[in-house]
Formats: sequence, structure tokens, C-alpha cells
Amino acid sequence: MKRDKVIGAILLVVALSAISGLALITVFIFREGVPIILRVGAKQFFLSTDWEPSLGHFGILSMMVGSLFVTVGAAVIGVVFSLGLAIVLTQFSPPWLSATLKPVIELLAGIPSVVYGFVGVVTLVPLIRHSLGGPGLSVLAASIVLGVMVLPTITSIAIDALQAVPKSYLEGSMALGATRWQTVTMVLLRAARSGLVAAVILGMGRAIGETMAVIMVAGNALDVPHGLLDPVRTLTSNIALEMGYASGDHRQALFATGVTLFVIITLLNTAALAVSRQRAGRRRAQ
Amino acid sequence: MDRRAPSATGRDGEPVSVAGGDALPIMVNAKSIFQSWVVILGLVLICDGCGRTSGRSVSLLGSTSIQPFAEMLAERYGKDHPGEFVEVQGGGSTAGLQAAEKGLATIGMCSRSLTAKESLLFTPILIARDGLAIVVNPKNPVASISIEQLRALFAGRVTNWNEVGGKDGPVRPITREEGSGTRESFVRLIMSGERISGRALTQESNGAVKELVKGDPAAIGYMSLGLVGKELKAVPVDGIEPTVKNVQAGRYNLVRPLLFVTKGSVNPAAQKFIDFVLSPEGQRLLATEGLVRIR
Amino acid sequence: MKTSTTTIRAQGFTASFDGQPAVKSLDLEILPNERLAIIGPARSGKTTFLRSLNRLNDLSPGFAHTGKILRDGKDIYDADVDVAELRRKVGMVYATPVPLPWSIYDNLAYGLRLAGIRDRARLDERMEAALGYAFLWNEVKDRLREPASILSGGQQQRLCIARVLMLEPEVLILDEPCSGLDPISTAKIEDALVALKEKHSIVLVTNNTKQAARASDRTAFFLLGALIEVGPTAQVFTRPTQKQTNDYLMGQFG
Amino acid sequence: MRKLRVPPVATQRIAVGFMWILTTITFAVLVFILAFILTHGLPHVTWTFLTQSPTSMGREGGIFPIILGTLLVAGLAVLVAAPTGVATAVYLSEYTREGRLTSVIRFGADCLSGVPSIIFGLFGFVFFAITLRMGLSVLSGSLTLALMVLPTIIRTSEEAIRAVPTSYREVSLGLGGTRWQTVFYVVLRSALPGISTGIVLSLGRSISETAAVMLTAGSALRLPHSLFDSSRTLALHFYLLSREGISMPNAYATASVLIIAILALNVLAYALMRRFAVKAAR
Repeated sequence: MKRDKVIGAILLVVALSAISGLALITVFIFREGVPIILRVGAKQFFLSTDWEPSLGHFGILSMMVGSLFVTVGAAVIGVVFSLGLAIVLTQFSPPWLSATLKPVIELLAGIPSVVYGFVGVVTLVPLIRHSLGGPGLSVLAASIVLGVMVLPTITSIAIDALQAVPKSYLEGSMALGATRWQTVTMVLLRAARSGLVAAVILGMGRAIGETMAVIMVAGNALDVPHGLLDPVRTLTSNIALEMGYASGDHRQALFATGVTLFVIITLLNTAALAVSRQRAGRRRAQ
Repeated sequence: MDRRAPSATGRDGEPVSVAGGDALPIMVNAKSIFQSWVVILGLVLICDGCGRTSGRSVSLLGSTSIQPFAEMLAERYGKDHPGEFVEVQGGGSTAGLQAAEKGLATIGMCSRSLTAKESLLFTPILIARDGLAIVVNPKNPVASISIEQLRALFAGRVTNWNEVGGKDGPVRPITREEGSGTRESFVRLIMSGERISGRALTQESNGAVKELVKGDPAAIGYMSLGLVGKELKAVPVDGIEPTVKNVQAGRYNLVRPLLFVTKGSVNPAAQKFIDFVLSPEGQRLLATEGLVRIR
Repeated sequence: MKTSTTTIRAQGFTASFDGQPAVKSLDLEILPNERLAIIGPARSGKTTFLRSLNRLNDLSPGFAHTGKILRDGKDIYDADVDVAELRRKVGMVYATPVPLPWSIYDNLAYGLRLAGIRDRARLDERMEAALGYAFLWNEVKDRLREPASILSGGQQQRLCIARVLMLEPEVLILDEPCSGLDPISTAKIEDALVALKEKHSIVLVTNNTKQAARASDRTAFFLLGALIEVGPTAQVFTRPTQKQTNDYLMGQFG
Repeated sequence: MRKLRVPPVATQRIAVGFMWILTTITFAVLVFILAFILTHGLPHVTWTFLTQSPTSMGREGGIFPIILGTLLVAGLAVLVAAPTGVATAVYLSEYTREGRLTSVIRFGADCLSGVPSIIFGLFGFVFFAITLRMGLSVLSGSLTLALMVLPTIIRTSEEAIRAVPTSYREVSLGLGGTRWQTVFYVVLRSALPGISTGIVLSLGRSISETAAVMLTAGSALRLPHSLFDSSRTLALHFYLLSREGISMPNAYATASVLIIAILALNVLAYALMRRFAVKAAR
């Protein structure tokens, strides 16, 4: 019995060290980031587009707008294609095909983001530059690259959401003479709505967190982009570009950008959790 | 249905030898996973110990303008002095100063002159001079650009190539991140007080600027003269060709110092490498690569 | 298997979950080699009492108890009691069979391996005896390597019984072992219980009066956490002394 | 004018047709990306490329020190994070009662597993590299990555452990098993597929990481001789080669090696999941 107690104690120590390690990060980021926001003033920090660290101007509005544009763009592309994919794989494709395609999707979620970024730079950017004009490095390029990147994540969660809908719902609707497509639109999508919304939110969470691929294809210009073809700098790429040489207030401003991202993503996760729990309460209670 | 409880002794048929695996197959390899984990961790830590003793390595970090040249020197130095290792990493000039200050690197590489505050903290060692080339896509017909035109282009006041002798079309200025020494020199030598346009595309290294200008006919950027190579067109400024000869002769005045920067006392291994860089052979190597030697 | 000599006596034993009493001041004795059946409606505290005998209730949060359960005169809830040893000597079989997701052999050997016995010969010999008593030996003797999941419901329950018998417990407690089984499997388990009488005391929770009559010497009637009546099985089923027992049994037959 | 009503069967055909177009486009794009890299890269992935050291910033020579660096950084990270994560998951699900504390920890782990890697990179750079004076080194890089994958390992392990039916634990305890014997022989054994898949996927994520290692493990091209030497990982090497146009063939080749490693890991995770699941269910 004594050995049992000892092992229990060891597990406690390891658990505490892990949890304190994770708490350390959160505390460290907030301790480094929040004071500068207060010093500069939240209104100045969040609502000014003047980012000039050498002169002490720390306004991240243009980068927040940049992140927003790119994330929404990626979500639009991600949703359209992954919803189509999820519906086809769960409803309209022969079982052997969906059985082989599903693991392929999971594999593609593992591909490093720099690969997506590189292919974007080499193929997509020149294409946009020639056909649509502008520098090619743009919100559009970043949205497409991120859209493709988060697509596997959204698709696999969407497939789970669609498969969670009880088969009896679908059979009931078909028994009333509805075509499979009508069943999908009127029954399936409505029943799995919360799971799908959660999938999109989590997809956006991953898109807003991407850094290197965005640096490669977005152009990293400081001004707020006025159109799809304008270059853009997101919150994450700003941190990556400047953290090597930032010091003092400038480094704290980068941590403040990190705090902003941390809060945004926590809100996204909580929203996704709330949405999926709200409708799925019944499913999980089985 | 067998209702007879078999007596403990009697056994029908041959003795049943139950060939069973070891006690708890899965549990055994779970234990072995744990043991192998401990062994690997031990090995890694041991090799850490032995690594540290074999020859202190010299690490350089900083300006992406100096990095390729420093890498070339490091490789030559490594051949001539086996056992002495010199590592070179990029990140930009101010990152180099940061690294030297915080002990992340033995020598910081900086491609701009130090500010007053910085020169109190660091001891700069001039290893060469480098021209600041204005580069455009080879297809761009522009013959020469004046300093004022350059300032207007990069400040965003002039946005069409036909105003500076190029084909009609939008101008796309490309700049470096703020920590770059090349940018700092560009701002000091060209912009004189005016801010670079917020629409300028920002790249974080000379190589990235080069790749972008190579791909975009409408682009104009600035980079280390020594790294221009044949794929880009270096534009004469005020009619003066950006060549090493013109820089040496002082005709092409967009020039900046390339510095090694150290903080406090320099360890002997680093000093040996610095001496090599400043030696005639080191200077000859830098000159052949397109830099302006200082000795 | 040696004969059982253990007596278990509940003295003023009260058990509650988060303050809700499930069993109220029980005084009940289980004699060596005795077969005690416990009958009563749902939520009458039968299972709670059973799970207190081998302290499995310790697992449920909010469990609290007063009074004692004496095993050969020593309260099993004393601080110095070796709970593992207690659970080996008071083996429990659940209502639904729970074979572990391993082979039949690993399921049976698990109890002894936990106790540190790894010598294969002893395991095999003990296994043959246990399977014999559970009337399962002939059906599985040459499939011991296969996963337990391939067995039928009845076979799995007998495997669970054999798994407990491997530890040669002194008391065997069964919580409605045949509730989910077909008549043939139920008959086999009842046969096993009859055969096990000489070696163990048996506490059998059941609502099948025929099973109680056939497989028990005494019967206790629980109602709302209280022991209403206990006596020889024949007497309780034909001439119950308490009105509630009679009502329950009439309800049963009515 | 009667509203033109398209018969449902027709809408079904159009809609399903459109859906299949989306599907084919998606797979075409994803396959194109892999094919684009592999066709350009694989010819250059030769034995010498895999076993030699790079020269002139990676323009020539091989990527052996970078492969080793990646294995060291990512391997050490998982070597630290996996046991810690699993132990934490075991403690949270087996040794404490469900309460406010455990739900707060679980929520915290969920949030941290969503936090972008650049923030871990910034934290690692300032905390490990500078404050703890570990400098740009394998150690800073692997500790940063360990903290990055730790929340994911804790959550996936806990999900796998909670999926083990409580009746298994009761049976084990009922047979005289101690708490640890029950956890080790029954719970962990049944949860092993889920746990090992989570660990293998975390290794995959660590290997393909760039933002988090850029300024923690650094970007030195030489073979690291100790944990305090800087070392460049495959993904970062690919980023620098391609972004600065140092050498496109080597960039493609490095990317191909990286992709093959990631695919192999994912296939391993998938196989682990199916082999254990099949064994348990059988």
C-alpha cells in the first residue's frame, strides 16, 4: 500500500509542475504585456494605426484589422469548401471513398504551414499579381493560403458534427419522400448547426494564430488594407518580424499584442465550446 | 451441459499446457517504454556534458547583409583551424546588438553606424564597407534615379514609374523591418527625416527583398551591394554606377560600415576569428565577394 | 479450496451518500458456509450493503458510514485494515458481467498477478479449478488465449465468477448475477452457487424468489434501507413474520 | 406569373453536382501542393544530401545537422512533455475528485492548446533564451516546444483515460488491486491508443514548427555538440532557403524530407489507433 501512496505523491508533484509551467506562461505574457497597454492607454493602443516603435508610438489597430480581414477571408473559403466536403463525404460518397478520403484529410492537417506559404508565394502570388494587379502579396493571397490550411481542421470537425446527428432523423425525413439533398438542407444541417458553427470558430482560431505562412504571402505593409489586393500585416507576423530586435517598451508592446491574441483566441474557444455544448447537451447526455 | 464439478485431481485427456505470454504483455512494454525514456534522457544529458568541453564555439548573430560574408569567412576559418567552430545566424543588425548584449551571441553583426547610446555599450570593430544598392527588376528600363526621386518614391509621393523614367505603371516600394541596419542606413542616407510609406512591402532579410524584386517588375527595393548578383538591376543614383570601384573612389556615396560588435571582454577564440577577418587574407576574401576592404 | 470459517456481522451499520441514508442501523450476520439471500424492492439498500462488505463504496464520493461491519470480530473500516486483502477475501460479482478487454487467460490471472503470484503452473492449476466450479471449464479450456469478448452473456458472467474464485475468497457476494441472463445460463449459475456452498459463505441479492429458495439457506428482506425480517428461506417465503414482507411477497405473487 | 419551381430531383442533382465540384477542387489543390513539392524535391533527396553538412548557408551540401537538430529539439520536447502530460492527465482524472479546480485546469489547458506558436516563441525567447541565460539553444527550443504541446497531450490523454469505463476500475479494485495497479494495468492499458496517438501527433506538430523555434533553438547550420548549442530545424531551414532564394532545389528537397516525416508520423498515429482499437475490441 505504501508504494501506492508514493506513486500518488509523485503524480501530484509532476501534475503541479506541469500546471505551474502552463500558468507561468500565462502570467508571464500578461505581466509583460498589460503594463504597456495601461501606460500607452488602451484607446491609443487598440484604436490607433500609428505603429512606430522607434518613436514610441504603439498602435496596433491596422494589424488588428489586418488579422480580422485575413481570418474572415480564410473562414469564408474554409467554410464553403469544408462544408461541401463534409456533406459529400458523409452523405453522397460511397463508403469506401469516404473511408479513404477521411484519413487523407487528417494527414493534410499535419502538413507544416510554411509549405502552404511557400506554394502560395510561388504560384498564387504571381497569379494574383498578373491577373488581378497589385503586388500579389495581399489579403486575398493570405486568405486563400490560410483557407486551404485550416480546411482540413474545419472539415474533420464538421464531419464529426454531421455524423453525430442520429440516423433516425435522416430516415424519418426520407420516409416522407424528401430527396437526400432536401434532407441535408432541412434536417441534417439544422440538427448539426451548432457543431458546424463550432468547427468554423475553431478554424478561425487556427487561422488567426498562423504566422510564417502569412509573412510569406501577405506583404507585411503597415497601412490598413483598403481592398483584397492590398498588402497586410497581421498581429502574429508583426510579433515574428520584430521580436528579434525589440527591447524595452517595444518588446512589451509585442507581448501586449500577444495578450490581445491570447484573449481573442480564448473568446473564440469559449464561444465554440458554448455553441457546441448548447446543442450537443442532449448528445453528450446519452 | 457439464454439471459435474471436476475433481481437483482428475483430468480428462492430456494435461493442458496453457501456453500463455508473459504475465501482462502490454504492461511489460509500457514499463520498457518508461525505462527507455529514462535511458534516452540520461544519454542526452551526458552528451551535453561532453559537448561543452570540446572547444568553445564562437557564435555570430545579426545583420543579414553581413551574414553571407561571415558564413563564407567562418567556413574558410573552420577549414584552416579544425576544432574551432564559428556559427553564423541572421535576424538583423539591432537583433545582433541585442544578442551581443544579452549574451545570445559572442559577436553581433551590424551593418550601420552605432548610435551614441549604443557606442557606449559596445566596442564596434569595422571589418569592411558596403554600398547600399537600389535594385529594380531587370525588365525595368529606368536608367538612373536621383536621391530626391528615391525619397519621393519610398515616401509614397510618386506612385507611377513614368514620373522617373520608367514604363507607365504603379511603383511598389519594398522596405526592411525596422531592426535592419540596411534600412537604418537607407533612412539616414536617403529619407532624411521623411517616413517610409506605410504601403511599402516589408521583408525581413536581403534575400527576401531580392526574391521579391526578382518576381515583381514594378518593385523597387534597397539591399547590400555585395549581394545584388546578376539577377537584379542595380540602378545608378544621380548617374553614378553602384560599383565597388565607385564606392572605393568615393564617387558612389551611399555607403555604410559593416561592424562586428562585442560587449565587454572578448574571449580568445572570438578574438582569433576577428583577427582572421581583419587579416589581409580575410580582407581579400571580402573584397572578392563585392565588399570594400578597409585594410 | 479450504472451507470458509469467516463470520461477518453488521452492527448498527448505517451508510449514506451525501447525507442521504441508504442503509439504516443494520444488524445482520453472515455465518461461515452460509448462503444468505437478500430480497427487496429497488432502492432498498441491498446493493449499498453489499458494496459496504468489500468497501467498494469508498470509491463513491460523499460516502459516509456509522456503526461497524465485523469480519471475524474486527471492523473492516478500521484505519489499519488492508483493503486490498479484504477485497480479495470478500469477492464481488456484479449484475452485468464486466470482462476486462483482454484474453480469458489474462482476465482470470489478473487477480493473482495483482497479488504478486506470477508462477504459470500455479495460475493454470488454480484456473482449471475455478473454471470448473463456475461450470465453464469445458467450454473454454482450449480457447483461453482468445479475448473474453467472444463469450456469450452467461459465459461472461461465469467467467467473472471464476475470476473471483481464483483468489479463493472466503465470502462471495453476488449482486443479482442473473438479472440479464437467459434461463439456461441462469440455471448454470445457480448450479455453480449450489456447488460452491461447501467452500464459501455466499450473499446473493436477487428478486427471483425461486432462485432465492433454491440457492440460499436464509433470506433477509430489506425495505427502504432497513432490515425488516431475516430467517430460514422456507419460513420467510411461506410464513413471513412481518406484514411488509408478506405484502412484498404477495405483491410478488399477486 | 407562376414562380418557376425547380423540381426537387433536379435541385438535388444540381446541388450534389456542385458539392462534388467543391470536393474535387479541394482535393486537387491539396494534392497539387504535395505533388508540387515532392516532384521538385524528391530528385534532390539523395543519400549524400541526407548525410552531409550544408555549406554556404545551405546553397550546397546536405542537411544532416538539421535533421539531427530537428530530432533533438522535437524529440527532447516530446520526451519532456509526454510523461509530464500523461502523469498530469492521470492525476487529474484518477487521483482528484471532479471539482472547480480540475475544470479550471482543463479550461486553461484547452485555451493554451489554441494559443498561437509565435506567442510560445516570444515567451521562450525572452524567458528561456534571455532570462534563464540558456541562449539560442536546443534546450531553449525543446523546452518551448514542450510547453507548447503539453496542454494538447494533457487533454488528449485525459479524453482517452475518461473513455475507459468506470466498471473496469471497480473490477480491478474489487479483485484487490491498489489504485496505482488499477490505473497502470487497466486504465492506461485501455487508454494507450488514444494517449500514444496524441503524443505522436504532438511530435508531428513540434517537427513542423518554425515560429516557436526561430528565436529559441536559433538557426545555426552546424551540428549541435551540446544542449546549449543552437540548431536549425527542418521547417525553419526550408523557410529560410525558400524565402531568401538561397537554393530552391535544396528548399524543395528539405520540404520533401519534412513532408515524408510528417506523413510517416501521421500514418504511425493512425496505425497505432487502429491496431490497439482492433486488439481491444476483438
